[in-house]
Amino acid sequence: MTALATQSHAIPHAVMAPELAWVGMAMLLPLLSSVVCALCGALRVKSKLPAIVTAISLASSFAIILRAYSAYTGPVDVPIFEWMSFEWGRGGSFHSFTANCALYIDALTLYWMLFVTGLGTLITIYASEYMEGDRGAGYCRFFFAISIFLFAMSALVLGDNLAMLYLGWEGVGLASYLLIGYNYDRPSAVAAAKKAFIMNRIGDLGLALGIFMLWANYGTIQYSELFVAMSSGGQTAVDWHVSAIPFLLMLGAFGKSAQIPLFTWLPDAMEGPTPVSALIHAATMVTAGVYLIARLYPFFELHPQALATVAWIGGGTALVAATIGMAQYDIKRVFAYSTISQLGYMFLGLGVGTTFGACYHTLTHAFFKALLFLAAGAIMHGFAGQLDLRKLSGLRHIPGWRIVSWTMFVGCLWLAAFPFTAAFFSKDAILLQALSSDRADFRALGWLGLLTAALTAYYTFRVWFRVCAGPVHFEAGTEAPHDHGAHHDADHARQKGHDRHSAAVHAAFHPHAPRWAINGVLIVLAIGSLVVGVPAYKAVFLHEDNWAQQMIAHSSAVQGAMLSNDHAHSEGHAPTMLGMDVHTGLTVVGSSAAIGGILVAWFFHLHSRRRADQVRGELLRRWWLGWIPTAMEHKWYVDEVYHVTFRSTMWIGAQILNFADRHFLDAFVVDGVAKIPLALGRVFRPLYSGALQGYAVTMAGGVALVLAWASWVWLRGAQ
Amino acid sequence: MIDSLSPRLALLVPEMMLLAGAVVVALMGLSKRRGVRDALPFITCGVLLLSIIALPLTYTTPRALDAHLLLPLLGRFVKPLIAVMGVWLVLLSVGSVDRRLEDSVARGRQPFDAQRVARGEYYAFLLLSLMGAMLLCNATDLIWLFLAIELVSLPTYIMVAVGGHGSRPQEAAVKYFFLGAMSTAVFLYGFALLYGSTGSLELLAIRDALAAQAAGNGIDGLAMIGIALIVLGLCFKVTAVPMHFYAPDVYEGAPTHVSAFLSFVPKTAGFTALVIILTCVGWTGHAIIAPDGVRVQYLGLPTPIAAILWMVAVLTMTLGNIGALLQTSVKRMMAYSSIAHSGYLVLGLIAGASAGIDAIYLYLVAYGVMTIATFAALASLERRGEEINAFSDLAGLRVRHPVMAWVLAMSALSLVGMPPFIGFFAKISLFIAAFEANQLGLVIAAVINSAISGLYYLRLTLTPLVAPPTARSHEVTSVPSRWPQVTAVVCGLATIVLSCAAGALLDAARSAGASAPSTPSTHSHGEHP
Amino acid sequence: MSESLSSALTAIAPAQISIALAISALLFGLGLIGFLCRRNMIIMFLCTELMFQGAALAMIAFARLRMDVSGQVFVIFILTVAAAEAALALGLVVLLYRRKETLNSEVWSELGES
Amino acid sequence: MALIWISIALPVIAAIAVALGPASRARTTALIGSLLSLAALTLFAWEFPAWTSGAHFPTGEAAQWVKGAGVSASVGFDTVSLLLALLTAFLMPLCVLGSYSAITDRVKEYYGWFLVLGSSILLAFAARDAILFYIGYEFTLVPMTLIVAIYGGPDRRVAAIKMFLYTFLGSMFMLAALLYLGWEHRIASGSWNFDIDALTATAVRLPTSSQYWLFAALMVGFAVKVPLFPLHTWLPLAHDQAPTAGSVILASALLKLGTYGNYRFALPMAPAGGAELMCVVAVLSIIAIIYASLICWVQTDAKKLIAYSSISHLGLCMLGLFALNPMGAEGAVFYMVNHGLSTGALFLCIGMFYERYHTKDTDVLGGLAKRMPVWASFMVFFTLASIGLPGLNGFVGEFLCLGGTFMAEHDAQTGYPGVLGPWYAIVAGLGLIFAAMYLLILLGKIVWGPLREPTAHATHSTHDSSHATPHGIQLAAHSSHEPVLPVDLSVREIAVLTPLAVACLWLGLQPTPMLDAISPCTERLLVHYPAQVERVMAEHAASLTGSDQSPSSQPTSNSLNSQ
Repeated sequence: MTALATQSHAIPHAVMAPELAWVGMAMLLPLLSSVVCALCGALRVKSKLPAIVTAISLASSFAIILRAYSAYTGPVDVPIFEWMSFEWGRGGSFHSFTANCALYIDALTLYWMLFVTGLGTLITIYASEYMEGDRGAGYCRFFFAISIFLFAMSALVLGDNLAMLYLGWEGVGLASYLLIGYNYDRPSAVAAAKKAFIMNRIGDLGLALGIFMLWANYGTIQYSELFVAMSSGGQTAVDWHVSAIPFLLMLGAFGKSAQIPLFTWLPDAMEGPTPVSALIHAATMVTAGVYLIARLYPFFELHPQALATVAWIGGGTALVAATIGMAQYDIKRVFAYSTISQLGYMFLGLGVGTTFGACYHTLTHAFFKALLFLAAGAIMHGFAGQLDLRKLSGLRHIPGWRIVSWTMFVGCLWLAAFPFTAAFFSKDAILLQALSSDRADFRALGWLGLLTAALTAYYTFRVWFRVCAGPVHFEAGTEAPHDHGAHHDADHARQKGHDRHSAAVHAAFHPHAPRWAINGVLIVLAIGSLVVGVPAYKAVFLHEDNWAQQMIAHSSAVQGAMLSNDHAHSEGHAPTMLGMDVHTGLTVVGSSAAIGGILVAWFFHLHSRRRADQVRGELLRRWWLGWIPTAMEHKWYVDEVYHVTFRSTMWIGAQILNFADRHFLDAFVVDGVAKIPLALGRVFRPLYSGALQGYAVTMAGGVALVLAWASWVWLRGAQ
Repeated sequence: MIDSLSPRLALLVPEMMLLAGAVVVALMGLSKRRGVRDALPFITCGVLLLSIIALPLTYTTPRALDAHLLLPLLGRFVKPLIAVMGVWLVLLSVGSVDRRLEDSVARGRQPFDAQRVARGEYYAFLLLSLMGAMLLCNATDLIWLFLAIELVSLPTYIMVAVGGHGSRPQEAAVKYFFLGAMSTAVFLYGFALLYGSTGSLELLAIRDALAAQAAGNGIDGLAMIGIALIVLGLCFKVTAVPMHFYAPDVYEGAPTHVSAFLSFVPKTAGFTALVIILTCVGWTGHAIIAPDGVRVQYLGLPTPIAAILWMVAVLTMTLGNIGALLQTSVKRMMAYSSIAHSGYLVLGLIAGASAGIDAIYLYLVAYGVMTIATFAALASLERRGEEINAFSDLAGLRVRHPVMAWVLAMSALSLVGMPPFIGFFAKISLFIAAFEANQLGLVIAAVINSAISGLYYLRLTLTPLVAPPTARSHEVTSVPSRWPQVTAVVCGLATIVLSCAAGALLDAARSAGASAPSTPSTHSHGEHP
Repeated sequence: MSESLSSALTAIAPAQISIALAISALLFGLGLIGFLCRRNMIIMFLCTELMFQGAALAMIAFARLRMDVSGQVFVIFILTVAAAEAALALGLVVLLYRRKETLNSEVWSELGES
Repeated sequence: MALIWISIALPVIAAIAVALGPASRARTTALIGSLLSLAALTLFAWEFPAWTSGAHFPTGEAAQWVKGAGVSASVGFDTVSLLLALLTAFLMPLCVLGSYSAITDRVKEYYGWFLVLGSSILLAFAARDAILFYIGYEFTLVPMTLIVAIYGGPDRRVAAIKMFLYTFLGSMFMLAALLYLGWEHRIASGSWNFDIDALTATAVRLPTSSQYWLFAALMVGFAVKVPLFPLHTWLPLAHDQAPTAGSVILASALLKLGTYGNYRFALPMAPAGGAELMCVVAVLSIIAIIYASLICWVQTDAKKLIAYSSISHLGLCMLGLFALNPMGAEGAVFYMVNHGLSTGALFLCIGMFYERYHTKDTDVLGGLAKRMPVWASFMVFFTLASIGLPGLNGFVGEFLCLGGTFMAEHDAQTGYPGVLGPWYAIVAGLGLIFAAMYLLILLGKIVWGPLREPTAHATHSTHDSSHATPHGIQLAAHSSHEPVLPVDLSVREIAVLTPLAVACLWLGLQPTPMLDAISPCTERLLVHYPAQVERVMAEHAASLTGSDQSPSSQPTSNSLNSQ
């Protein structure tokens, strides 16, 4: 690995390198595999071929990225083919709009692609066994959507212009729509898929407008040219047009990464099969927002308040999601809220200025959150769709489930940011930056982050102690023995041989322990979470530069690369925290928060579960406290608020418009105009009554009238 | 032998042929043998075809020019038009004149009684009326004009009364006759006043006198009132407001083949008469001494006459279209449509001079073809021996009479002015003429009116093609004789085929419209630039 | 001789002409009013004849004014046409009478819109 | 030139052949006729010299039809009209093929009128003479009305009559405007000539007031056809009642006549009037986008929903056209072609399930993915194309239209000052969100979700969990000799949809060749607008500041038509 010379703050200029076109294969391979899967679907292939094809294509694209990483010297711009580009000129001035299919490879891209394709491969292997109950049409459709997702994600990350980013952005939205709605015979899944796509679409509008704003001000949407224009202070007028750019891009990021205004779709996205939740709604897709802000970081400094807003929304989402996560009973819902909360941390990191912290936390989070989801998936797979933590207990004692329990334990430790785990260091980096900033609100956010860390530790281990520890007790879920496939195969039911109806029959049901594919992937992910911590360990113990820090520093996501960094760390007064130096203070408070959370969870959810119910009962009895638990269980009624404010008002508006269009505009106005000649006709009808004399009189009258009019005109003319 | 006749008589050879034909047909109508009586319409057609052939031979340009006519070449376009349409009108009526009588005689229930047979007279009067219309083009003085107009309308009164059976034709005849007589008196009085003011009956002399008056201090009051009365009198012939009230009753009462005749021949004759009279007045306009003493030459008719025609045009279009919307009877609706089309034609009159007259005659060609096609389709159908009258009879005609349904649809679309049909080209040539006379307001009125006409013509299109057949429409059968169907098909196809020849027709009309060079004292408006 | 006759005649023309015109207009008006008011068909026809005569009188007056004989020729033609119409009118009236046994014109009003 | 006339005449000849030939061979003759016409047009397009020059081909004098009135039968294409003609010719055979099983009685008339409709649309696109355009434009009404009135749904005659009269009144205004323009040309050059280039040359030199009224009249005529907001009420009724192929041609070719009319007549001929009325039209199209999207949301009838969605989409297309910069105009023209493809395909899909279930009501029907997976995949593909998913054709048009509207204020970037601005784009963007919403709701109801079949068919599906019964669904409900359709798409139906899918994908991934072809035309279209927009803005600014020294008389006006 060539030594990454620490570059100066300015963003390195991209070099045109058409010979690196083979890196484009990393993007096109998933597309090929999606075509193959579609063909398998059309030809009704029953074998596991689609899974194999997808896994191979992802593994090879991972290899390509690794090779590109090894051969990486500096940012490179690789054109592939012309997509949307045309020019026009009026009176000498020459204008153009180019959006070609080309790649922009710099450290940030490689950093992202590594874990996207890596996790993609692992999760595809996991899914090959997880979905095998669904072989045939469902299987092909599943892997078709997975390959489309990975093509879109790589297009998003690798693309060299914002239009490619937008293509990837909506592509991943489509893939998540197809995958959430995989069990399309469940209305809740279909509704969740629609909700996800529409919420993403609202974010995409913000992104689109941001792209137009960028093009309006800089005349180009290609990163290399944008950074050049930015660094040479190229923007034309610093008015609301320019400063609106960060806020619009932010809206896009929050839509995709499920932050405060647009986060309600992620928990519902858990309707999809678990590998989907792991890959898309935990590890890769939701990080697209972080990538966007990291990629266009210099533009977020155009407006002083932009980064502060990101920080505040990140911190706020973290806290809110943590509070909701505490009160959920469905394991996947808890992990979903924890994802939102961890994403909140990443945005907090971006907001306060440490792109390294945010990106490193993304990496660590991707691994351990995928691990947790896959573990939950294994449980769900085994216990016929049972995910309620009140109905599962003591899993680690059940034979065949030890690997799942202990790998889940590793995941929970990482999620709770137990001291000296990889997540601890990444979260520490974020909170360090927050607490050591000279802005009071950032420091407040830092403390808020610490509180959320405690809550996170609590609800993580609440799940673990409930499910894996304690006496062995479980009830089968209502799903068919496996939670996928709308119409399960007749042969599968016979093979299981048990009666799928009576959930309450305890003795007859014994869990279906996961086989090598699932266990293997879980172990690899656990090891991965460990490995991902190595750069942090080297930084702390060997005082080398953290690998992730080098990668991010080398890319465009560098703090203050453009503007003069006004709030550079004035080394003069070392920021202190609780009297101690920030570093030591943070490690002490952080670890105590984590351990405290775990102990509280241990006490309530393992030691004496009855106490937990008693406390809840007392809270409910006190009216002024009673609303808290219910509100938390109902996700602070955010969904209902959205429903009332937006959906129902628009629904009523639409009904009124529909009624108005059909009855007022169509029936009254249009038919009314058509009736005017008919009405006139009825006015003149009596003139034709049939009497001879009547006609004669009217004719004579008519002649007299016309003569009078003619003479009046004549006299008037003659004067 | 022909060139030995004086040029003016030589021009009248076609009319003489028609006269002779009329006499022969009248006499043959009395023959006992059924074959002869049945052959009458074909003899009439033969006579008409003869006149068409004779026309180009006799109506040569040099002879026309030195015949001192007001519009020398008009006859060369109008006469063949009238003769051709006359042929179709005759074929339309084959088999329906005296049908009841002929059937009862054939079945022996009644002895043949020469007194009661009317077929011979019908075709004789038809020929006479056509002759009148042809004579009109050669008018050189007011007497000739008055006689020609009377010769057109008198036979039609009888045709209406004689053509059919039952009380309805007679009621139509009485209304038509009395109101016709009244309108004749009106325009006769107009002639008198015009004669009084200009002092001569010769059309050329009148034109020069009026031009002299215009050059002086404007046309004097007497002439103005006279012309106004003539125009209003002639409005009866062309069913224009205010003299249009007879049309609905007469068209509905008269038998279909007579209504077809009424809707075309008097209208053509009426507009030719109006063109002749207004040519005397001249579209060169009149000079108004502007306040600063400068003589400003304004194109168009003198303001009062232009005002009359403007009012007549707008009212006719609107009342015609509006009246047609409510009708349940097809023939009555065709009456209102004829009123509406007269309204559009008056637009051409206002435009006048070169563009207006050509547009009028192109429109008359198109109008003739369209209405004859519609009436022929109606005449070729009957319900229990009675004529087709109500729309409900036509519902679902496509099922049993597909060809007639398509002819009705095509002619209705052409009447509304739908593009590929001749009606559209006629209408835009009229609008172009109106633009030439700076009549933007009238064009907008005409545009809105043709949009309104879309309502009832669409009903005439969709009822036969699309509407489900009703109990009444099942009883609709075709008339024994095939000729009305032949007419309908030929005229229906003509509405499309003619549109390809629209250009040629317009040019022919243009050459016909040029008026005679006036005496050098007043400048005659130049040829079309 | 003829010049003196014509010159003599012209001297008196303008004064008398307006009287003749007034009478012709009166005749025309009476005919019109008679046509509109009277119900009997024969009387109605007579009224149209009256209107014709009004026009003829006007024609003669103008011929006299202009000392131009063509006006009077026109009158002769008017009379012939009026005669033709008379024949036609009476034939029609007889036909109608045979149908409806009455000469009242209001009987004939079934056609027309209710 | 001959090739153009051949491609226009071929469908008419085929129609006559269909009318004369036996009913059984009607379908095949119609298909052959339309394919030949497509072949002739593609042959012409192949060696079309003016792909990048934006000029008209073939130019030059043409046969005079009505010499007196200056109407000449001159025919010629520029790239935009050629593309739209190709779209129509491309869709004709597909529609004929698509309506094999739909039309069972009065077959000969159906295919006859359908071919006549196709040739009349081609004539309208090919016309270089204003009256010839009017003839083609107006005559499309007759076959369309007959097709809807004879082969349509329950109350088809009301819908057909309303469509005919509404569009007829609209086109009357347009005719009056064209004739007035011909008259102005007559005054200017002494003779009547309706050649479009000649008329444009005269129209541009008219004083601003007459250009204002000219633009207004043309706009009313074309707004009825495009269905812009207040004049759109006839479209949902017509679509609801039209047979499948009828509503495909109505949506993809007839509506394009309206937008093409704007492109050819309203915009180039009245720049001064256009610049002033631009705000009004832009606001109307924005209302159309939001209004129609909201109504789509509550529609229960699938076809009406797609009808309202095409009103909304064409509203965006018009917005792009009136952004008055090359980006917007190109996006609008590109959008015209795409809308034809994707909405046409959607109507075909809906027709296919209508033929099987005889109901379009989305409450009664649902979850067809299980019963008809191939149809479901096509339906999802085309819905995503019309939502504007990147990579498919809808996106490029949408993106450029929105971009053009957004850029209208930043004339630094586009070099063309515009009247619209970011706020227009933001509101239009909301419309796009609604587009995603209502189309996905439609998908959610029809394609996804539990299988709900109308009661008539419940009896036939013996056991719902078993795979589709090998034999087709017995359509007892309908007339006896209805052809039995397989449960999922038959080969014929797939053959109809695949070319459309390929076209959508190809245009989505490779729009550049078409964009390059369009750009010279749009530049020629907008050549007068920068000056006019600056004038309007100057006046607007002057009126705001109340200063009255701004010259009221327009620089471009001349005392041309004083007598």
